[in-house]
Amino acid sequence: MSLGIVIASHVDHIAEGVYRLLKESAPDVSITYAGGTDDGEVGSSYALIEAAIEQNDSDTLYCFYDLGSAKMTLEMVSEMTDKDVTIIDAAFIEGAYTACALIQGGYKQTDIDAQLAPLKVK
Amino acid sequence: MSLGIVIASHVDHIAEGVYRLLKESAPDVSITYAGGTDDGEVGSSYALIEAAIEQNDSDTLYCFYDLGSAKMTLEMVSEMTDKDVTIIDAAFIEGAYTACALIQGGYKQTDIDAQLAPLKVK
Amino acid sequence: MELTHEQAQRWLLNFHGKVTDNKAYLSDLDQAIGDGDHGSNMARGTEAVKEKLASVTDESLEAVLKQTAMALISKVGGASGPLYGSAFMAMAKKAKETRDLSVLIEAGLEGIKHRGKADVGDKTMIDMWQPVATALKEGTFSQATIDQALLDVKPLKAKKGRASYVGDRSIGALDPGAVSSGYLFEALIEEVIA
Amino acid sequence: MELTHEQAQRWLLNFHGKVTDNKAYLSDLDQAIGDGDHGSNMARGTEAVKEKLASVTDESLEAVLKQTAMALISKVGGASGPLYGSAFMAMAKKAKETRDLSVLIEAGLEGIKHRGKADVGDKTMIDMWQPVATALKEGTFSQATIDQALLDVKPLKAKKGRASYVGDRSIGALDPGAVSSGYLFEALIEEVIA
Ligand SMILES: Nc1ncnc2c1ncn2[C@@H]1O[C@H](COP(=O)(O)OP(=O)(O)O)[C@@H](O)[C@H]1O
Ligand SMILES: Nc1ncnc2c1ncn2[C@@H]1O[C@H](COP(=O)(O)OP(=O)(O)O)[C@@H](O)[C@H]1O
Ligand SMILES: [Mg+2]
Ligand SMILES: [Mg+2]
Ligand SMILES: [Mg+2]
Ligand SMILES: [Mg+2]
Repeated sequence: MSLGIVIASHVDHIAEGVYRLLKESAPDVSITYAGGTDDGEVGSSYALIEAAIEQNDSDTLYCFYDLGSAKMTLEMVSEMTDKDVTIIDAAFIEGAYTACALIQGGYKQTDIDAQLAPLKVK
Repeated sequence: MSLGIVIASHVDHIAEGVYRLLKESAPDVSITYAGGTDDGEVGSSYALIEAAIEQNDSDTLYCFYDLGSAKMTLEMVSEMTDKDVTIIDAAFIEGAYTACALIQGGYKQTDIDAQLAPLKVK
Repeated sequence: MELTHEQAQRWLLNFHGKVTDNKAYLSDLDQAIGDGDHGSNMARGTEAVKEKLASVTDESLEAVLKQTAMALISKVGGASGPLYGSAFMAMAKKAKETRDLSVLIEAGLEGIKHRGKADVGDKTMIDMWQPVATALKEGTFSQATIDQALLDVKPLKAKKGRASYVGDRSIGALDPGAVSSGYLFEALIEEVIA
Repeated sequence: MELTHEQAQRWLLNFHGKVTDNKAYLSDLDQAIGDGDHGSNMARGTEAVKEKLASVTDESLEAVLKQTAMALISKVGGASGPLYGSAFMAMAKKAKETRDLSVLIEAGLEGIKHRGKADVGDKTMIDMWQPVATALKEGTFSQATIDQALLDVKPLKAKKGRASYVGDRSIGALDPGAVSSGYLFEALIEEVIA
């Protein structure tokens, strides 16, 4: 089972838009997303992020986030799930795009990690 | 006149969502955005980016983009405008957020450049 | 001093009251150095705590703290959600072994530090929790601890959270999370210590 | 050899025809190593070129090339918009001084290199424009130039554009922009050289 990607943003539209951007170049990659609070405001939702993680077809996930509090929520969910979750500190869109293109290209985790390393900004 | 910010994304929803995210923390900063093609597809639009640049209240602009072809379109618009445009290669959301928070905080270009430098990923 | 589950319930309901009464103030503090939502985040989160506690069936300290954690994690919506949530999760876990208030608060503080990877001096809620935890351990905790902590947080420059993005503008300002934590510990004084 | 504005118009309309006929193929090439839209981008862009040229009043080579540039810049929607647009803008500017085909194509190539900051070997449209420009200068340009360029682009690993993100998967694949540029130069052969 290849690596799946989870997108966690503070804003619903950003998460959905990033999903669309990624899917164009990675049609066969398992990508799920969560954005904003339960009420559609700017912020993070444990429930939405949990759903994105659980509903992703893959059991090994790389998770990308925009700002810090989304990371903390991702961490809390990752502590409660059985899935193998890695939270990536690379630039949100640039990192997610890179990872998706590489997974679509058949690359494995070690190559992807190498490509993500220079994109680490947080 | 303080620095203004222009957001140029491949996706309409991403640009609008990033605008919302930034405005929360930078209510007094002049921020305009453009996302997607003229038809609402994934890509870049010269017209939308030109409008974002011209309609920004500021004449000195820092422009953030997600992927390369948005940068080329920004460059073409910047060659045709009278405004003072700098295209920033920092991580798209992280860089834009940092710049906006600093402008809201009254910081000047040199401080902002210093904070953006470690976020350069493209 | 030992904490009972009834005291804990009253503590958290009192906290909800203070946060709700000061919602606009907390958001204003957050507008100055963040994104302006800490008040509404905490009002929403503590409202969920109040609802959960009204329906909780397990009358144990561990259950009260855990339900509080889950309500805050799921409803706050901002960084303070995972942070307060981790504090109460850690306290719930510690409550299996002991009811000692000082030990519990210390556990909560460690939960926040672990979750947010911040420390004393970074201008966060830790700059309220640490002095309170220390004072509780030393038997000197009082309103004066809280007042002093707020005075001491003002000159700090934020190193974590959204305030860390605004640079020197955080200097001289009160940190919203430290202020809401101040309400938490004032509520503790009113419902538990007094 | 000199380019007239009538030849330029026929050249670009022919290019529109080829791109439109091969739209799905161009997009398939782009699906393999990019985002799958090069065919629709170029069809849309050249459709706009066709419309603009039908209504252009200034019967000069410079105007034809400039209108082409503006249509491509405003309608393509992908990286190839600014790139082809910069090529034709550069050609339009050079057309103020000369009608020499070889000099114009060389100017277009420089426009692409300047805009995209890529070079020969990066597996882009430059790997079609460069051999064609060189052959025109040397007087050896023919269909064989185009065919050879496509063979030579296949083994390259992409260093620019979306294909550069897919790593080794670009090796052995045709670059969509090089292929659409191949159509541009086949159209040139049919309308100008022949
Ligand atoms: N990494 C962290 N560690 C400890 N406390 C933090 C951290 N990040 C933020 N905080 C606290 O959270 C408060 C902001 O909470 P809130 O406004 O609800 O979240 P957000 O910043 O996501 O909008 C800050 O005032 C600070 O006290
Ligand atoms: N920096 C660049 N320099 C030269 N050519 C480039 C560059 N980036 C992309 N290209 C060309 O553009 C083509 C892709 O065009 P297109 O699919 O329309 O744009 P996008 O990649 O934005 O979807 C590639 O096949 C390549 O030939
Ligand atoms: Mg806030
Ligand atoms: Mg917030
Ligand atoms: Mg494409
Ligand atoms: Mg595209």
